[in-house]
This record gives sequence, structure tokens and C-alpha cells, in this order.
Amino acid sequence: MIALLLILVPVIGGLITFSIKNENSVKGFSILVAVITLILALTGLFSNDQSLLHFDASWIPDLGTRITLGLDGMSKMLALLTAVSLPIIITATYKNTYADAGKFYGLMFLCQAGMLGVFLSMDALLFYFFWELALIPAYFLCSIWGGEKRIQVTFKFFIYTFVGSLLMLVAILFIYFKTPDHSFALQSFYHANLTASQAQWMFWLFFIALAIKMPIFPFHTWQPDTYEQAPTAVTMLLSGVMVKMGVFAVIRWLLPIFPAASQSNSSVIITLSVIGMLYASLIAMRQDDIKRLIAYSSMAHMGLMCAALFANQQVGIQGVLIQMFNHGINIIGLWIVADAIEKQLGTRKFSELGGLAQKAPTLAVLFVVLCLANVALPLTNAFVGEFLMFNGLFRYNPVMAGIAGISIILAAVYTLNMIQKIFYGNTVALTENAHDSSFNVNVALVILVIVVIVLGVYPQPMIDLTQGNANLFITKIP
Amino acid sequence: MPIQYYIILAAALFCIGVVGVLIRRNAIIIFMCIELMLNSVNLLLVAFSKMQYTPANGNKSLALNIGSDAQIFVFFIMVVAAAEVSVGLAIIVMMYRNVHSTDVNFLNRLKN
Amino acid sequence: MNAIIFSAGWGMVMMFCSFLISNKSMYRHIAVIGLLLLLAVNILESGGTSVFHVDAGDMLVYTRFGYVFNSIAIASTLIYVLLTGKDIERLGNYVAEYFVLIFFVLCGVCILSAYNNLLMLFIGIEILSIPLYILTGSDKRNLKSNEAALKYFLMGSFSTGIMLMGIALMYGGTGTFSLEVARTEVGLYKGVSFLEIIGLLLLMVSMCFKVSAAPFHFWTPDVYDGAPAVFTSFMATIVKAAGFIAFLKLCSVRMTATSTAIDWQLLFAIIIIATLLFGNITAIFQQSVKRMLAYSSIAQAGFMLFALFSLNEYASKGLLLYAAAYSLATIGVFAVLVKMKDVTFEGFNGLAKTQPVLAASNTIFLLSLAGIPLTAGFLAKYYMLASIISTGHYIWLVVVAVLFAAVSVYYYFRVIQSMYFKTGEPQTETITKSFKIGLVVLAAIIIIIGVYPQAIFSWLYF
Amino acid sequence: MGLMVYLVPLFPLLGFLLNGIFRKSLSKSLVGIIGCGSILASFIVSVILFSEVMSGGALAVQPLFQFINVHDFKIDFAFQADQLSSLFLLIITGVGFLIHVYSTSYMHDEAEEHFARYFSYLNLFVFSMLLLVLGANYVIMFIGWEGVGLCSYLLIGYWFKNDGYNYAAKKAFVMNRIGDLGFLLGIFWLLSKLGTANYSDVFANVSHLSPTDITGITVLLFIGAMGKSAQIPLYTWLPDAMAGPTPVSALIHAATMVTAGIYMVARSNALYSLSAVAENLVAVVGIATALFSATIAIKQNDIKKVLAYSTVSQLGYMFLGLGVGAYTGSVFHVMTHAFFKALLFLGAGSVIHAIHNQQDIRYMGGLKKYLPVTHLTFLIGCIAIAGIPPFSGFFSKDEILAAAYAANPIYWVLGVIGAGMTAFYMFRLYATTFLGEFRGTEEQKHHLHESPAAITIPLIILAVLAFAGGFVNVPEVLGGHEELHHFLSPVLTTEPAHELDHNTELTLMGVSVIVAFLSGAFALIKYSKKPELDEPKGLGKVLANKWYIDELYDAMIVNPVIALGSFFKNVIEKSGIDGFVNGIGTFIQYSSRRLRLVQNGKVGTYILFMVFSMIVLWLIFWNQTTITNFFQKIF
Amino acid sequence: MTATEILFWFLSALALFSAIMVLISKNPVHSVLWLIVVFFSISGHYILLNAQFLAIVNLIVYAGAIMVLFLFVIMLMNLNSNNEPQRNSLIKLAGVVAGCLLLTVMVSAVRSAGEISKSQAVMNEGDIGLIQNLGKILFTDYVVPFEISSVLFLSAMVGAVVIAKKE
Repeated sequence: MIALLLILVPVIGGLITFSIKNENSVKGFSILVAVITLILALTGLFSNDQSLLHFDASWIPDLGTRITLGLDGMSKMLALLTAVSLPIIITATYKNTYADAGKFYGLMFLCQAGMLGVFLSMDALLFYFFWELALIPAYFLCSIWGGEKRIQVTFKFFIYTFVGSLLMLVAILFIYFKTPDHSFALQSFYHANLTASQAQWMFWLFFIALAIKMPIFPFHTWQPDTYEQAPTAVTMLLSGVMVKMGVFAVIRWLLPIFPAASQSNSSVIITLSVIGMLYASLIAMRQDDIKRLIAYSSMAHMGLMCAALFANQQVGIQGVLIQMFNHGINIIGLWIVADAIEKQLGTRKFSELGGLAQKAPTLAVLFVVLCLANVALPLTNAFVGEFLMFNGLFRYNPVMAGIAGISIILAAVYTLNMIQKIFYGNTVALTENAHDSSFNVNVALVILVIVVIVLGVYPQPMIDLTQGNANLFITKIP
Repeated sequence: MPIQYYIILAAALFCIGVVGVLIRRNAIIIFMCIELMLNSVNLLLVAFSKMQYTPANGNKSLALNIGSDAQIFVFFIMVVAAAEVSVGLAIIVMMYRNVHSTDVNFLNRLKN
Repeated sequence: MNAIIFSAGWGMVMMFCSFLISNKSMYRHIAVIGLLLLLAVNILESGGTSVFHVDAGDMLVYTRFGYVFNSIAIASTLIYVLLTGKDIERLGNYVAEYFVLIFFVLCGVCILSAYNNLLMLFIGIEILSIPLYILTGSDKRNLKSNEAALKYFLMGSFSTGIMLMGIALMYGGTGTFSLEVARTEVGLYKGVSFLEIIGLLLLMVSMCFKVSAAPFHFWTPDVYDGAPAVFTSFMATIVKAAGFIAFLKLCSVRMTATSTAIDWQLLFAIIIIATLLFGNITAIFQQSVKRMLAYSSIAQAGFMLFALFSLNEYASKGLLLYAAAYSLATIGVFAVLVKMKDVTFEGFNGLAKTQPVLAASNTIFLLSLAGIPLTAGFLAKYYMLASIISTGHYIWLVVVAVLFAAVSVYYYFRVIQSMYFKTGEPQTETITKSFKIGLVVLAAIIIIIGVYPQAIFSWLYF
Repeated sequence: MGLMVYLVPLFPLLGFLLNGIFRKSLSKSLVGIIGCGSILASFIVSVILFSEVMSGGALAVQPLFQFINVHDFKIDFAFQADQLSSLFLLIITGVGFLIHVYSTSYMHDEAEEHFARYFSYLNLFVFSMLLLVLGANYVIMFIGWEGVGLCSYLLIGYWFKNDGYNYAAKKAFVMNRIGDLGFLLGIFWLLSKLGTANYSDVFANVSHLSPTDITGITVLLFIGAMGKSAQIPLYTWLPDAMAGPTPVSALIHAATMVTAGIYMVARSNALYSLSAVAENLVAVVGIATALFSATIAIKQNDIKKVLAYSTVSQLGYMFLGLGVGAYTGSVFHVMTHAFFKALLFLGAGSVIHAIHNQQDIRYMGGLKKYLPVTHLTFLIGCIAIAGIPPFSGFFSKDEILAAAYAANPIYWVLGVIGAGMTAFYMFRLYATTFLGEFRGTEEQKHHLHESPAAITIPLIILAVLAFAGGFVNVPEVLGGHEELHHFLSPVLTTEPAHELDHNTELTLMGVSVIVAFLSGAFALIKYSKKPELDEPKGLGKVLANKWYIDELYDAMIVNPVIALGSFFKNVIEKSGIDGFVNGIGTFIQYSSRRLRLVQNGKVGTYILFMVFSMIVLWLIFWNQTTITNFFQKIF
Repeated sequence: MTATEILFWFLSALALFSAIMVLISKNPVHSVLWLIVVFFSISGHYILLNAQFLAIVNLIVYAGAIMVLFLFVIMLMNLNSNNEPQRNSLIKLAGVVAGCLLLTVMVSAVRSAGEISKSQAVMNEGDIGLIQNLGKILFTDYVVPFEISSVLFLSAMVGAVVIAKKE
């Protein structure tokens, strides 16, 4: 029941938000809906009652698909991430004004519902539906409220991901016809009878969709532009949660359905991921735009997750599982700072910034902590995930792990660069009269920072939560 | 006569019709060529109706009237052709009224 | 059969109305009554209660499939008339005649969904086509309309010629016009006459022409563009779907029987790819939404051809779904288009600001056309893909098709972009409240079919 | 005792949190009390702990909570207080406390908020360092390891308005990270082979590791040590790190953090002693660093830079000791070095403080009479580092050199040369700074005064330690009992026994002392009379420019990486990948423009196309088998 | 060579010749006339094949009604001048080539259809083509299409009125 409510509440809340005209009541109502969703997610997190956590109803018997929703460890965690992110985002961007605020927040909720659906669905067709459903609101959000080049950029993003998901649909359909009982249920998919060559083909069709979403080099070019052009609140949702859909789908669908194919293709994918990590890191080093830097940094991190996924090591998977959450938290924090700076000073260019630490010490401190999490410093949440992921990668191939490890050096370079150029040094004309971040931003950031530290120091609950998924997966490896 | 003669004759007439459609620009001539094509079909059908060997027609009830259906078909083709002609000529007249030409390439606004 | 009789009959009734009643808007109401009657009769007949009992011999064979399609066609026409009936009135003095012709077309549609004899196929196609030539040219002062009518007529007649040649050759090969042929599995080509195959090929060409499959699609953009938008809407939806239903029947009987001798799938695969290529690629560069929709209808035909390619349970069910989904969405899009004074993409700029209801429902129609999930269009595309994938072969064709589907998103979304993301002063005809309600209801139907298709699946068992 | 172990890092952590969070509201004195008090508390606990360890009542491992527990390995957040770590605890908290006290005065000019920030960083650093040495497994050590790197970054860039300082801070962090990567990979290797990173389990199971594994692990771990302890090739950050406040240099870049590498290798002695390759590598890198940085130190004019290079050089000695198996010697040298190098840095700080942030020794001179306490303590430090008996440096350095001789006489020869250079540049520094005439401006001269008690008292304490620190491990040949050696023997069991007879040992001692003495005296005489004020030429210039190593790195690594980044950003990303993606779009648009021309609006053309298509379909029909086979091959 | 055969060849040649003349006549009126010749020769074929009903209908409907309609329209439009714009020769050539190719393909297809190679079209006998027989079938088996074709006529009628009537 919780599973169903988790999706229904944002959908209904979003639809209601659509019709509210007054901006303040929109925001108030949004927070209410977001918090209700969060409470639901938390209830789910601490509940073990299977009847509460699962939902199963007939939907389209003719297509062999049912509304099957379930919260296992991984879903709980990602549902929590999705549910946490929205209140944080709304709080952090509370002072931003949007034309047609009702529609903006309504679409945000629909997007959230789509992502929650992806994380909860245990039925392939349902999964695909939600996968697309999350995309459409995001498309409108970016295209209506985005930056100057929003239309082309978002369109590219949309088409790009749409191509991927269509290919995935083909694969899903193909597997459906190979399932023993002609059903889209997760378990049937796990037992599909595919020949080796079929599995190979379907693997790639499936993978490309996920690779575009994550994104994995060289399918990434939609990402920096979109992150740059999208309104920052949406960027947070996209980079914090939506890209996790790709990773999630690898764990939930791709690896267990094609255990053999994913193993035989792992070297290619890991190589691509590792290239992507270094590539993105190097590009991030040369960026002059906060948003683009964070975008490339995120891409590097996603590359690591993908590499760890295909290393076929339980440790690595475990790392990815908790890193999904951690990365979401961290990157939302970074975006909040980026947004606060852009909203206050009207620029995102490093070359036009500097010395902000003198004017906005609180923001600086919080940002530095988040940056440290971004470079996976120990006792921040990201360390645990990256430690496990690199560990998995190392077991797969030490040399590869070593090469991939260069990215953590580069991460330090570009992250510290960013801190230095924005906050350190002397003030420039633009930052001369800057002031510290507003209360709502601080609240959001402090919450995130606390999460960062707490999960960095004591990650074990998160590991315990998702251990089941990692174990389940490992049994599927032949 | 071997049926093939008829087939080839019909095919030749048909193709002449096709060539006519392709090389003429006057809508009326093109239309006439189409009529020519229809007539070649008629001829072919009549020839088939009189074909001795009709393979694998299991329908015994029609045995007495083997081939008559083709001639009926020809009849219907003529009927339809007549209807088509009336509409077609009406369209051509309408066009002529507007542009004073029956050249099919004269009106060339719809393209690309 | 009753649907045929009633549609023809009501057509004649309306003929008389044309000089008995002078109030233009009355015609529309009479037509709506007629369509409702038609729908009722058809549904009754499919339930086993017929008003007239006519023994059509082997000329017409009614199946549940045919009835369902008739219902879809009639219901679509009803929606079409309800939404755009007013705009037909603006077209000239022959409003009643237009409705007459629409009823006659419906008669042709009902023949095509039930024919069991090539003669009926031929007559059905002609009954379908001849009124369309006229409707295309109905805007008599408009040279585009003239041109479209002339082109349509000449090419249509030409394809009729090819079709007849095909039928003649098929007759030469089998000795019958009946769709079902008793075959013995002996002789050359395993009981299949070579002449029949040649004939079928020609027939296929002309059917491809009717359903505007490439490379026989050339008439489509010009005719759809030139015809008055209200009639384009009708042509592109109900008529085209009827063509497909006829084609499907032809394929599932004759082509299946001859598949031992000829690999129809290969030919269809090539035609599908050509169709998707021409339709999608050419649509991209169009400046006029109307012409873009014409090309997109070719692209949609490419998807519908999947049904003819795979010819299985998914195919027939899917084709019905596709026909319904595609018709509903296209009627909706055209209903909006008719209201626009400028049918280029620029004409739509900023529509979301001035006419939010129009823009929103138009978006849903376009999403459905693009095959976005939770719309009827997705479900239709889903069935088409499933029909091929379930055979387990030609997966590459599916992959190509979905790539083209992604291309199609490009041009459909251009309209959405114009409406929502760009600013402008779109000029529209006066929009009545009832029209808006109609659009919203149509959009709701599309969404409901998309979200809970099980509601209509119970209708589709045959 | 069980309660107490975690108290050691807890106090600095609390200090960090208090000072950090309430930095805007606390007064300076309160900040100082919190900052110093937390370290003092920690020191007291450490002393108690040490005494318990001494008395043998120590427990090895104290787990706090599960840190990471996945299916095939388990990492506890656990502390291990044994002989080695308790010794380090004393050094860290002891020296750290002194430096904290020193800082209260030294940093007093800072604004309140920044003053508190400074102390919070310092406390955080001590916390991380304590984690590093207390951790019961490599992962906890790594946490501290990166933590000290972070604090180093924060403290070097403490004056964040200065871009040069920020750059130095970033450099330190990045270079440390390079080493950290090696460390991390080493841990992974361990984990993947043994499934554990606990010291006790690892050392108990070394026999399960193949020689390749051991070599690989130790080399990787050593790369980490290279970064942290500023060894070739990762040493260049340390001299730049002098951008930070001087007490920071004293604490981090002399006494504690840089010795983390030594601690780690010493801690892993069970592994290193099994791999000759790794040992040789450590020794070679160590001696090379020792010599190389000593040469640079000779020509530096920045007082802190000289000390920095001397630190690098001394660290090289420690690694030499580790490489040749003299673990105790190295740890001993860590301890004595902590005393005298902290002393020297603090002394230098006192000097800098006195003449208002002038760091160039060419503008000093003759400070002896203005800063008597500083002068005296600094001199003690110089003697100690030069290895003149009976100062502490002599004993520790001698032990290393003796072990080096036992391992390979060449090491010894090189070591002695290095020792000579050490004495040379230290006395050059001393002479230029304190002797002769004052060469600064009149205004500076006017303000010259001895530093306040908060600065001088730590100096005096450290001077005493620098003098006497060596007596804890007097070698047997000099009649000592090697107390430290015995104390550490439970954790450094694999140390090979000295094989040198007493005569050889005495000879070696004598030679090194004489060399050190002579070169020191030479420098003293040379520079007290005529300080080197001109720009150096020839080799001197090369040395003054640090062998152009930074430039070399820039040219070979930094610039290529930046260029690669730009290339990726501007070429590959824009024209390559995105170009390809957009190219698909452009191509489709282009083909759309072309393809629509087929639709030329002429009925004749349309029908022509149709006829041709019909013919083509026919041809396909006739060749269907071929085509079908072709397609089947595709899929 | 029997009289039938002679007639066959003569009529065939005439049909083909006149068909070609339809194409190449510059004057539309000539084309119409040549087309009528074609229809006549085809009717001749029908008679040879003993399909008298169709032969008569062909003459009445096609040659009589339809062609007269054509002629009427041409006269109405005053198109008897031979100034019709010509297609450029390349298109013409392409058209001819396409036609010839089509013919080649069709002929070769028919020739490879082995099952009819022995079949003969029966000349001068059989009574299926008689009006009596055809009428019977038309109003029994084919009554449905017969009735339905009335709809076709109605629509054509309505259409012609809509289109051709001046507003």
C-alpha cells in the first residue's frame, strides 16, 4: 500500500498543484505534498510488513502486465532519495520565482512520481511506462523554464533518451516473448529463455538506453548542456535522482536478466566507463562554468558506478547501491550552491567570481564540505561508496582500477579549483557587495551536510539496507 | 489461341497506357490512357474467362458458369469506369475553369 | 451488411435534405443522428440482431473483426463530425452533399471491412475513392484544392488500373475472384500459380498506394496538403484505416496462402523501411503543420504496415487499436489545425498562452501520435512492435522502426515547442466552449485507452 | 583503559566542532583555551595510555562500531593502542600542544572569526592524525591519512585571499592524493587477497600472500607514503606548503603529518621485511630524497624553505632507515626530528614574527642580540639536526646510518654526505640569520623584539627535548640500553639485529660526526662573515631553482594534462562526440531537405517513380532468396 | 491460318497501332478517335471470344458514351489545337523506358508462369458470354455488388454536380 501511495501522492498532489494560481500557496502546498511523500518513504524505510511494502493489482491482462510495485532494500533507499530530494529542492529554491509556479511544481511532482514508479515497479512494462513518464515532465520543465538555449538543448536530451528507451522497449518486448509464462513480471524476466546471441543483442539494446540515461561515455553529450540550461531545481532532480534510474535499472533488470552477456561485455563497458571517467574529469578541469563543471563531475562519478556494476563483484555492487543515494545527496547540494550563487550574482562563470568566502562564509563552509564529499574524502558519505566500488573494480582488474583511480586525483584538482575560484582569493567587482546565502538555502544545505557526514561516519545501516540486493545479484552470476 | 497471346497483348496495351500516362501532360489524354489500361484489363479478363484450363477451382456449383464471373467483372469495370469518367471530367473541367489549362504540370503549388 | 445499407440509405436521405432543408447547421445534426443510428445498427448487428437480413453469398463475410472496425470507423466519423462539422459548413454551398459523400465513403469502408471477393474489394475501393476525389477538390476556388483533386484523381485512377491488372492476373492464376481459394499442394510453386503471385504483387502495389506506403505514397503529401483540412482529417484517418483493414484481409488470406512461393515479409520489410524513411525524414523539414501531418501519416502507415508484415494475432488486434488510436489523435490534431488561421509552425507559436485548452489537448494528441506511453498511440505502436517481435525474426526491422519513431518525435514535438516554448500571437477562428469540451473529451479518451486499455480489449475479441 | 582510547581523538574533535561552529561568537581567549585545552586533555590521556602500554597492560584493539561490513570483508571502526601508536600519540599531542600554545600568540593578529577557524582546523588536524595512528586497520588509517591531507590543504590555504597560497594548498592536496591512490590500491590488494585490513589479521596471515602480492602491496602502500612524507617524486608540495602559517609548518609539515608515511611503513614492517624489492625501493627513494633535497636546501634563501627541504631530507633518512630494516631507528628519528624540527620552525616563526613577515634570510642577520631566546633555542635545534653528539639528532641519525652500513655501505657513504650537507645548510641558515649585521629596513630594526612567553616557552621546552630526546635510545656501544628499541620490539619484531661490531660502529659514528662538524663549522665561518646575498650562478642557480623540478613537472605532467583537458573539451567533445550526435541530427535534416525534392509536385514524376518501384519490387521478388539470406546473416 | 487467327492478328495489330497513335497524336481529338478505334478492335476481340454482351456494352458504354463525353469536354474546352506543352524529352525517354521495362517484366513473368503455357483461350464457342447467362448471374450471385455499385453512381453523380456546378 505504501508502494502505491508513494506514487499516487505526488501524482495527485501534482495535479492539484497545477490548478493553484497563487504562487505562495503553490509553494506551501508543494512542501506539504513533498513532506507527505517523504513521510511515506520513511515509513516504508522502517517497515518490514510485506503487505504494506508490496502492491499488486491486475492492469492489462491481455498484455501480461500487472501493476506490481514493491519496496525492497534498494527501492527503499532510492524512494527515500527521491522523496528527500524534493523537499530539499523546494526549500533551497523557495525564493526563486517561476512564471506559472503551479505548473512548475506540478510537473516536478509528476516527474517525481515517474521516478518513484521506476524504482518501485516490479513489472517490466510498468517500469518502461514510468521510465518515460519521468521524462516527459522533465522535458517540459526544462523547455519552459530553462535557460537561453533551452529548446534545442532539451530537445536533444529528450530525443536522445527517447531513442534509448525505445531500444529498451524492443528488448523488453523481445524478452517478454521468451519468458516461460509470457509475463512482464520481474521474476519471469529473470527466467527468460534467451539463446546466447539473442541475449547479446538484447543486452546491448537494453544497455544503450541505460547508458544514455546514466550517462556513459560516449552517450553523454546531452548531459552538460541540459544541466546547464535546465532550471536548477530541475537539474537537481535530473542529476540527483533521474540519472540513478539508469544505474538502478542495471542492477534491477540488466544484470540479472543477462548475467552471461553482461559478463562477456563487461570489459568493453568498463573500458568505456573508465575512459569516460578520465575524459569527463579532464574536461571538468577546463570548465569555466559551475554548472558544466558539476555536470562533468557527475558524469565521472556515474562512470565509476557503471564500471563497478560490470566488474561483477559483490563489493562493487554494494558500493554502487549506497553510492546512488550518496551521489544524489551530494550533487543536489552542489547544485543548490550553484543556484544560490547564480541567483545572487547572476553568473556562473568562475572567471567572474572570486573571494566569495569573505562575503558568504556560511555558504563557503557548507560548499566546501559538499565538495569534499564530491572528491570522496573519508568520513563523507561518498567515500564509502567509492571505496567499495574501487574495491570491486580492483578485483575485476587492478590495472583498470589504477587507471580509473586517476580520476579521483583529477576530481581533487577540479573540485578544489572550483572552490578556489569561487570562494577564495580577493573579491572582485561582482562579489564586492555579495551577501551570505539566505536562510532557506542554509537549511537545505545543512540538512544535506548532516546526511553527508552521518552516512560517511556510519554507513553500515545503508549497507545493511541494500545488502539483500547485492546478495541477490551475486547469486545470478553463473 | 494460346492464352499467352492474349496476356501479352493485354500487357502491351497496358504498358502503352502506362507510357501514355508518363509522357503526356494533358490531363485528358492521361485520363484516356488510363482508360486504355482499364480496357486492356477487360480484354485480359475476357480472355481468361474463356480459358480452357482453370486450375484448382474446387467450386462445383459454378462449374456450369466457369468464366462468367470474369465477364461480370468486366461489366463492373465498365460501370466503375463510367462513374470515374464523370467525376474525372468534372474535376478537369473545374480546373480548366480556374486556370484555363489542362496541363497537369500547370498547377504546381503542392510540392516538397 | 446493415451498416452498408444504412450508410448508403442515410446518404440518400441527406441528398434529399440538401434541397428540402435550407438551414446549413441542420445537416450536421442530421448527419450526427445518422451516424449514431449507424453505430447502433452496427453494434446491434455484431451482437446478432440485424435489421435487414441480406445473404451476400461469398461477396461479403462479416466477422467480429469487421464489425469492430466498422464501429471504430463510425465512431471516429462521429467524433470527427462533432468536432469539425461546423468547419465543414464554412466550406461552401454544398454542405449537405459533403455529408452525403462522407456517408458514401462510410459505405465503402463497411464494404472493405467485410469483402470476401476481389470484386467487392474493387467496388469498395472505388466507392471509397470517388467521393474523396470530390471532397479533395471541394474548395473549388482554391487552386491548391484543384491541384490536389486532379493529382489524386489521376494517380488514383492509375492505381485502379494497376489493381485491376492485378486482379485479372490473379483470376488467371486461380480462376476465381473469391478471396478463399481451394488449393492443392502440388505443381509448380507448391500449388501456387505464378500468375497469382504477379497479380498479387500488382494488387499489393495499388493497395500500398491506397494506404500511402512508400514508394507509392507520392500523392499523399500533396493531396493532404491541398485538400481542405477538414477533409484531410477524414481522409487521413478513417479512409486510410479502411485501406489497411482491406489490405490486412488480402494479406492474411491470399498472401499467407502464397507465402510458400514468395517471401512477402521481405517485400514488406523493404516497403516498411521505405515508408518510414520517406515519411519521417521528409516530415522533418516541413514548414507547414498540415503538410508535416501529411508526411507523418505516411510514417504512421509505416507502422501499420507491421501488421501486414507479421499477420498474427497481435497484428490484427493491433491494427484495430492503431486505427482507433491514430484516427482519434489525428482527428483531434486536425480539429485544432482547422481552427488555426496560419497552419505553419510559426502560426502555433504561443498557443499555450492564448488557448491553453487547445494547446494542452493538442499536446496529448501529438504525444499519442508520437507513441509516448500512457497514450493510446503508445499502445498501438506497442502492438505493432510486439507483432513482429513475437515472430522472433526481423528484429532489426523493429530497431530501425523505433529509431524512426524517435525521428518522428522530432517533428511532432516541434508543434509542442511552438505552442509552449515560443512566444507569438496565434490567430484562431472563434473557439466555442463546446469545441473545447469536445477536444478535452477526445484527449481524455486517448489517455484512458492508454492507461487502461483493458476497457477496450474486451471489445476486441474476435 | 577501554574507555580512554577514543578519548584521545575525541577531545580534538570536540575542539574542532566547538571552535568551528561557534567561530563567530567565541572570544579569542576562549578559542585558545578550547583549542589548547582539547589537545592538552588528549595529551594527558595519551600519557596515561602510554604508561599503561609501558607497563604492559595494553589491549591491542578497541572496536567502536562497524564501519563497513559487506559480505566478504568487514572493516571496524577500531582503535589500536600499542607501543608504536602510543609513542606517536605522545609526539602528536605533546608537540601539538606546544604548537597550539605557540599559535595563540603567533596568530593573535587574526580576526576573531579566522582565529577560531585556525584553531578548529588545527584541532581537526590533530584529530585526523590521531585517527591515523590509532586506527586498527588500514582503512581507518586511510581515513586519517586523507584527513590530514585535507587539514593540510585547509591550513596551507588558511590565508585564502592569497591566490598563491591557495595554489600551494591545492598542490599539496593533489600530490597527496596521488600518493593516496597508491595507498588505496594497496588496501584493495590486501582486501582482495586476505579479506581483511586489520593489522593483526594481516600480519598474522602474511604467509598467505605470494611474494608478488607482498611486493605489490608494499610498493603501493609506499607510493602513499611518498605522497604523504614528501619523497621523490612527490615531494614538491612540501616546500610550497610553507605558505601556511608557521606553526602549521611546524606541526604538520615537520613534526607530525609528514611522518605518517614512516609510521605506516613501520606499522607494516611485517610486510616490508618480506619484500626485498620494496625494502630496496624504500631505501633508494629515501636516500635519494635525502641527498637531493639537501642540495636544494643549500641554496634556498627563504628561512622556511630551507627548513622545508631539510624536512624532506630528514624524511629521506627515515625512509632509508625503514628500507634497511632499522624500524626503531626511523621511529626514533621521527621522534627526535619532531622535537628539533618543530623547534626550528617555531624559532623561524618567532623570527618572522619579530621582523614582520620577512622570510628572506638575506634581509635578516644579526638577530642574535635582539632575539636571545629564539637564537639559543634555534642553535640547539641546528646542532641537534646536524647530528652533533650528544644532541638528540645524533643518536637517531647514527642508528639509521649504522643500519644502512650494515645493509649496504654505499647507503652509508651517501648518508654521511647528506649529513654533512645537513650540517652545512643548517649552519648557513643559522649564520645568515642570527650572526653578522642586521640587513633589514630601519623600521623593521626598530620593531625587533623578543617574542612573548607563549612563543618562547614552547621553544624552550622543545629545545630541552631536542637536546635530551636522544637519550631514550642510547646505543649499547655508548653504554646505553636502547630503551626505545626494547619498548617497540613487540610491534617491530622483524627488525634484524645489528651485525656490526662495536669498533666498526664507533668508527662510523666518528666519521659522520666529524663530517657533520666540519661542514657545519665551515658554513658557520663562511656565512657569518660574508652572507650570500647575490643571485647565485651556475650550479648554484640550478639549486636555488630547485633543480627546476617544478618546471619539469609543469612541462611534463601538468601542462600536458591541461592541454589534454582543453583538447577534450574543445575538440573531442565539441566536434567529436557532440559533433557526431549533432551530425546525426544535421544529416537527418539535410537528407530531409534533399529527400523532399523527390516530391516535386509533378504527377508524371510520381507515376514514374511508382512504375520504377514496381519494377524494383519485381526484381526483388525474383531475387528474394539471395536477399533473404543476406538479411538473415545480419540478424 | 484460320479466319479466326487472321482476325485475331489483325485486331491485335490494330489495337496496338491505334493505342500508340493515341499517345503520339498531338491533337486531343485525334487521340480520342484513335482510342475509339482501340475500343472497336477490343470489341472485335470480345466477339472472337464469344462475349457478345460485353462487346456490345463496350461499344455502347465506352466508344459511345464515355468517348463522346471526352470529345464533348475537349470541344468544350477548345482543346483541339495541337499546342499542348510537351514534356521534356528526358522525361519522355524515361517514361518510354519505364513502360518498356514494365512490359518486359510482365512478359517475362507471364512466360515463366508454366502452368498456363498450355492453356488456350477458346474462340467462337461457349455461351457464358451471352446476355442471358450473364444476366442470370448478375442478378443472383452478383446482385449485392450490382446494388452497391448504384451507390457508386450516386456518389459520382453528387460529386459531378458538386464539382462542376458553377457557384
